[in-house]
Amino acid sequence: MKLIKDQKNYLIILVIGLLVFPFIVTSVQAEAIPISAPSNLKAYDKPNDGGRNIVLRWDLVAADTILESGFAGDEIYRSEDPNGQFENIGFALKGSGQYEDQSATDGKKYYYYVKAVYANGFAQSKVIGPISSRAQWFNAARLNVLIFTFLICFLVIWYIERAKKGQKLFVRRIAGLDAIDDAVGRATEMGRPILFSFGLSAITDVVAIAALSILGKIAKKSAEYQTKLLVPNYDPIVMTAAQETVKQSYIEAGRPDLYNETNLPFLTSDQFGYAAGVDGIMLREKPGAVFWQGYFYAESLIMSETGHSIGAIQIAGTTAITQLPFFIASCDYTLIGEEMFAASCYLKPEPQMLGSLKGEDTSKAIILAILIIIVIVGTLGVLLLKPLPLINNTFELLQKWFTAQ
Amino acid sequence: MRNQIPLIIVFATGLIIIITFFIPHEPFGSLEQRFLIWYSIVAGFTMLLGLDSLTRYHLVRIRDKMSGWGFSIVLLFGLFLTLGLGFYTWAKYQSPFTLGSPFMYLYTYVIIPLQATMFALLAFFIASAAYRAFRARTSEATLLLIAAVLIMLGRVPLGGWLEKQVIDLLDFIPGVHLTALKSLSIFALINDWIMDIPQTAAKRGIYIGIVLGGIAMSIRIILGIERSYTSGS
Amino acid sequence: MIWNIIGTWIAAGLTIAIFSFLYKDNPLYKFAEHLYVGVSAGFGVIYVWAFDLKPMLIDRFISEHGIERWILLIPAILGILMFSRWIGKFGYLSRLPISFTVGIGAGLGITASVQGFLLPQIQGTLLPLTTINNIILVIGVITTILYFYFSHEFKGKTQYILRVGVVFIMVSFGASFGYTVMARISLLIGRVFFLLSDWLHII
Amino acid sequence: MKFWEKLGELDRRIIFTIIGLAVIIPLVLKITMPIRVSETVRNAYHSIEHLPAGSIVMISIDYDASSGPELQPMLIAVLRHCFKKDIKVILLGHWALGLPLGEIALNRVAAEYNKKYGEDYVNLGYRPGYSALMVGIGREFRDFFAADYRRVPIDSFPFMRKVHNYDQISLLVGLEAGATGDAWVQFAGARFGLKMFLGATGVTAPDLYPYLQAGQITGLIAGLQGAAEYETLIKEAGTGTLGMPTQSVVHGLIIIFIILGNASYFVLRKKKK
Repeated sequence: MKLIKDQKNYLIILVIGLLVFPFIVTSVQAEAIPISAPSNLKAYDKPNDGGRNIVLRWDLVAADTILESGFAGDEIYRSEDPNGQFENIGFALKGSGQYEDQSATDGKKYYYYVKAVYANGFAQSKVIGPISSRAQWFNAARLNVLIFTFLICFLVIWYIERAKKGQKLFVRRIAGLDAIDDAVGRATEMGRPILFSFGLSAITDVVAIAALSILGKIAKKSAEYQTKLLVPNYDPIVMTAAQETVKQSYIEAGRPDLYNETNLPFLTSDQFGYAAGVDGIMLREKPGAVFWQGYFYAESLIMSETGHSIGAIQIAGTTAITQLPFFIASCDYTLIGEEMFAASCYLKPEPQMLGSLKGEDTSKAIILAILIIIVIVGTLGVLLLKPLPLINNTFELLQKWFTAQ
Repeated sequence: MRNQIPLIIVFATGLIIIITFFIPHEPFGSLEQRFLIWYSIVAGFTMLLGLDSLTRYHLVRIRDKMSGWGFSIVLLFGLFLTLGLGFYTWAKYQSPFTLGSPFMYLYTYVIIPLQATMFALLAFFIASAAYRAFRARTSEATLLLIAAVLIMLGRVPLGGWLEKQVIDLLDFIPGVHLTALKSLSIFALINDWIMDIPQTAAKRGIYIGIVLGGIAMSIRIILGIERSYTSGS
Repeated sequence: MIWNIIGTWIAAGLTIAIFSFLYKDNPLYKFAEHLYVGVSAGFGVIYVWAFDLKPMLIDRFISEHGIERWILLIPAILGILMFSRWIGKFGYLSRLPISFTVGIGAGLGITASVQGFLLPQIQGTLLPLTTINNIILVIGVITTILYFYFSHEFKGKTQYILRVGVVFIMVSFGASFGYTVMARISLLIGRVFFLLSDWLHII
Repeated sequence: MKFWEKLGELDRRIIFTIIGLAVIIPLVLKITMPIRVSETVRNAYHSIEHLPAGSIVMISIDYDASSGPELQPMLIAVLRHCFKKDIKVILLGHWALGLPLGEIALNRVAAEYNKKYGEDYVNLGYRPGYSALMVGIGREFRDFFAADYRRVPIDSFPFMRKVHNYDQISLLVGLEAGATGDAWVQFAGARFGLKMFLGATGVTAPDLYPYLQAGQITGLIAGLQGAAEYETLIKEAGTGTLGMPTQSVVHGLIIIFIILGNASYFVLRKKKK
């Protein structure tokens, strides 16, 4: 009997204990973190903006840096009169320590304070002010962007003007150009036709223009060797341009009689349908040389596989980065990206393209010079950190200058 | 005049967008925002234009009974079915995009399978090209294929599995204890290194070139030297 | 419920129709492909209408007042001018909205490329050459840029620079190759998973 | 030598059949494989893991069904992670045909965690012209998204009332199948300092590594394997984890194909000489 009574008492104590325990724990926890006000509050006009913004920054209170401390965040209060009524304008999440007031009126004077919100109380900072927002005429943080933009624009325009005036500008010969000649020659030797495809290029793709001048060269060679040239098309406008180019080349080669428009047909304007169509032509005509020049998507894989299986020499060229790996793996020679533009400038220098190419090249030279110089400074800076900390400081300064914002 | 006005518009809008990037002060700051909103609206009309030329193209095919004109009917049927269900759902459910509506039914059971399967075809084509066309004919292609194989091994659990098999096999040889190597995951480390260092370096170099090309192109457009965007109209 | 089952069968049928291209180009595939083009075009129109023209133009025109309201007519007119290309004599007017969008695109592109790509990428390459990885990274970037530098003939010993550049480019293309293969297989897994689980309930 | 010639002429339909079987069999057998988590995914995971409850994460659906199998598992994993941590989610998208995929995933995951529309998450929808939009909402969301996906004004949702621009967004998660990822970095990241990590298809991911090294993005989830790694980190196995054994088998097969194909090529070339 006594035992049962004891057990009952024991149970009551246990239940009460369990109920009270959380309160003890939480009160101990709350006591462990003192309620303090945010300190070191600073307010300033947000730089480099169109006005209406004031930035507030303060040091986090101790409870803010502890997880699960029951600290909620900070409330922001604003007034136009330091002694008047302050209005709650916003809330900063735990751990942020800053707030951007985006509702200020330019020129108006404001006063602020920040109130830390604890689980069991508040503490507010000192009032600061007056502070007002204003708009800036130049975004000084973007000076570096301005310098680079101006430099590149200037170089491109300058070289285009020079090229327009007919000045000779050097472009190196791309190895792929020899490969083109060889391929045309090989097809002729084997007595097989040549196939050329623009892929899915539209006339608005710059790469289509470059491909056209490469087609011009191939057409001229094929006219000289009297080898049949097939150009199946995906885009009707590109087709018209291709027909013009080929006709012109045949005239230049003195063989306008060989030109036959049915060799440059329109196939279809759907991706895999085009691939299947080109595959069919390749299996029927068995071309000895195949040129993939222009913009390609996933169909490149299907077409170049068939080209390989019929034993043709394949030469690809595209700016489509995602397709380049597959072309390199399945073709005999591939013009990679800008190499196509260089090749086309080498073959047929058009002022715009040539000037742009030179402008880009000079920009690259400048970027390379910057890279090399600063990397050397940086390396020296780390190596000579002890005796000459100045070098490392210079490096860090230079590096920081490139921060874009 | 007719040819001048578009060039003036391109020049003015392009230049204003560049200037507002550097000048936050009014009126430039809000002018940029205004232009961007307009751009969004005009871009919407551009998409409708695509619909217009698509229907015209296929109507002509049907009218002239060109080869495959039956498929043009299929295409137009799909188009008008979608439009019909779309506006019907919109009227009935307040928004065409309510899950469980007829319009979303079409999305789930027609668009998703068609779109996803189109690109799933490529897995087969890659496999067949791997067997029949990807050849190490030049030193460049060899390097490319080796890197590709290392990535294909290291990026998925295959590399780790292969390592484990090799180590287990070698463990039978007395005196050789390689169990410590098991946790190394060599293929995965090779994969990470290739991606982080040489791959990143080359992509950066390539893209610096591409970005410069893009800037040059934009300059030519703004200055009216490059006009190919007006062709086709 | 019955509708979902029918839907799954339609989806499975279309999936198989597309896969039939693997055997050869056939009418079933062509049917699915044309259906896809039509349906997705229709979908695009509903999208543009529901997410763009209605909320950004029409709703706003109703809710705005004063000058703000009439200013909205500018993009509306520009947009409508797009369709003038079909009216022979006024076809040239469609160039005006195109010019506007092209101008904005070009303007945004220039500063974004410099601020968002060139500067941070140059900054990311400014590394002290104190670790092997830093050295490889810097050499890789420099030689790759030089590979695409066409204003100088690389003869004699300097042509090795191009050789080094090509090594980096090929390794990076190899990586892209591997990742692309991975991506395509994932898509196939997704489709096969659909067929096996949603349709056939095998897994 | 006949063997090599025969091997070289193998019909592609045989190869197609082999690949088909290589995908089906491991899926049916439900093989599992351990997933190793890479640093880039771990960094992405930590960008969310370290956010306090109540922060806002914006997720951009920049893909459609054609890359859904790769990116949808990522979306589901990231949503689970956010909802687990009581983080609020804003969804939007730049690919017209992809947005319903976002809505489907949201509905599914929100139900798992008892999250309510308008209180814990919103879906803003789509506007055409992504670069203009990315710059524009950096100034004011309402100029472009006055209302959400279902045309409800965004000011009717309590947590959206204080969201005006990127300053109120703690993190952007872009799920990318194309060039929109670059645009997020160049327009939102560089201009407005918006912190972000990207999830990308295998095709796009390698091109995003330069951003990773330069610190322009905090992490990168690449392809289905990346999704599997994220699933491993949040301890919720999904289709990513499920697909990896199959992926491994097919990778192995393709590697064998490349080796066999090249072997026959070199043998035949030697013979010719």
